[in-house]
Amino acid sequence: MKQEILITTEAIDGPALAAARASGPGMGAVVHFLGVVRGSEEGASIAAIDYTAFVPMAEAQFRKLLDEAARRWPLESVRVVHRLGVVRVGEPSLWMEVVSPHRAEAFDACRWIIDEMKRVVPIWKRAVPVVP
Amino acid sequence: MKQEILITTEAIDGPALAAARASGPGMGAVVHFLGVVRGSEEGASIAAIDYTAFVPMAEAQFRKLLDEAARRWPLESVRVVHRLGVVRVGEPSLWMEVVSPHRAEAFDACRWIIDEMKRVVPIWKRAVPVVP
Amino acid sequence: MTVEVTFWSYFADLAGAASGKFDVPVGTSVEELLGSVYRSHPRLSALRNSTLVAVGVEYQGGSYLLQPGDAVSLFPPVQGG
Amino acid sequence: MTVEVTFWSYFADLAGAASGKFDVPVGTSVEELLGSVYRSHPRLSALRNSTLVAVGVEYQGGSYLLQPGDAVSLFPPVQGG
Repeated sequence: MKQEILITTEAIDGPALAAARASGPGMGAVVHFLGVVRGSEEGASIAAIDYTAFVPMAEAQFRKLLDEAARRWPLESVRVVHRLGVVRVGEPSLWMEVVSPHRAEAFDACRWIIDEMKRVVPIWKRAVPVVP
Repeated sequence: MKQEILITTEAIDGPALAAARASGPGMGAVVHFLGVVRGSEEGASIAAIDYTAFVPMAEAQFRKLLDEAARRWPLESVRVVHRLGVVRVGEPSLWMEVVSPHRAEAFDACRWIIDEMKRVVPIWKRAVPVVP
Repeated sequence: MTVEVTFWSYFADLAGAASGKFDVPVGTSVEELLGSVYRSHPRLSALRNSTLVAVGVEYQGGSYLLQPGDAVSLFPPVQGG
Repeated sequence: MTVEVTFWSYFADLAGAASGKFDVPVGTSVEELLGSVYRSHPRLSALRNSTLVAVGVEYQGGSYLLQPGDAVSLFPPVQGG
């Protein structure tokens, strides 16, 4: 299985990432997930979320998750991009793509990777309040 | 909930469709699904799939599904594009986008709409064999 | 009244036509109409258990009573995606 | 040996530093090291039940025995996505 992991302070350009996908002969289903910063956090309005990470460990933990996903499901490719730094409301903080022969495994693997990421990948957030 | 349904013989350009998404204040999760024509159908190599549809009914049935999805989940927007005519191996025949506040409902709604589509939307396929 | 019945996908091949016209009384049920269709197009009758029926753009069962202007569609299981 | 301990996210605020150095014997367990950390940084000890520990880039439990060169990280529950 092909895998790409990118943890970056650059803005995430989902359409450009999607356009850069290599097509494979066993590809029948592509699932993209985009996590977008919402305008409120625990009921309070926010302007942005500031993400920080222990980057080498975050990369290593993502690699382990993607390796495990490849053992669990017949996947063609998984790509993950997580943004760090200040991500404003409405902008994506996470982009993921899972490619597989059939849709069930693409959906299952994509959800599983996100759920596990939220358990083990050392990335933290801090709400940036709206300045009146 | 915003909804767009397009049944077309034009090629599906997923990145362009994704780039045209309007952003909404309640948007936290975006799920895209792309169904791609695979190189074999029931074990035999194929060159393409030729899709036909009873278009007015297909549109009406898609609308009913999206209305029902909007009742079941708190969705911001759903867009569906299904291609008709000859779709070559490696090209997408279906593109879908579900936008919602949180990821669980986006994944659930996207899978549900695809599953129901395969039950009720009058679109049919015919394999185009590889010409030696 | 005359009811137009459209055959979709390979049902058109089996029927040898994309559609057919059937003269039936107002209030004829879909089930009764199918009887006429199968007499005219016996190759379709073998697939009756997997046949889907729509009137206009909505699915209907055999007990639906046809009215003037109703357009009927017959087709095999759908395969989109 | 000297073990460098890095505090991530708001643990750095609570510790008043991004990292600290601790002198411990070779073979000291993570649990014993945490005892030293909490004596130096008592505000962190209140969060011990939700503290995650890594050695290098892997999670480790309290029974892991530290070796020269090991770098330890302490951090709160992760929140990516």
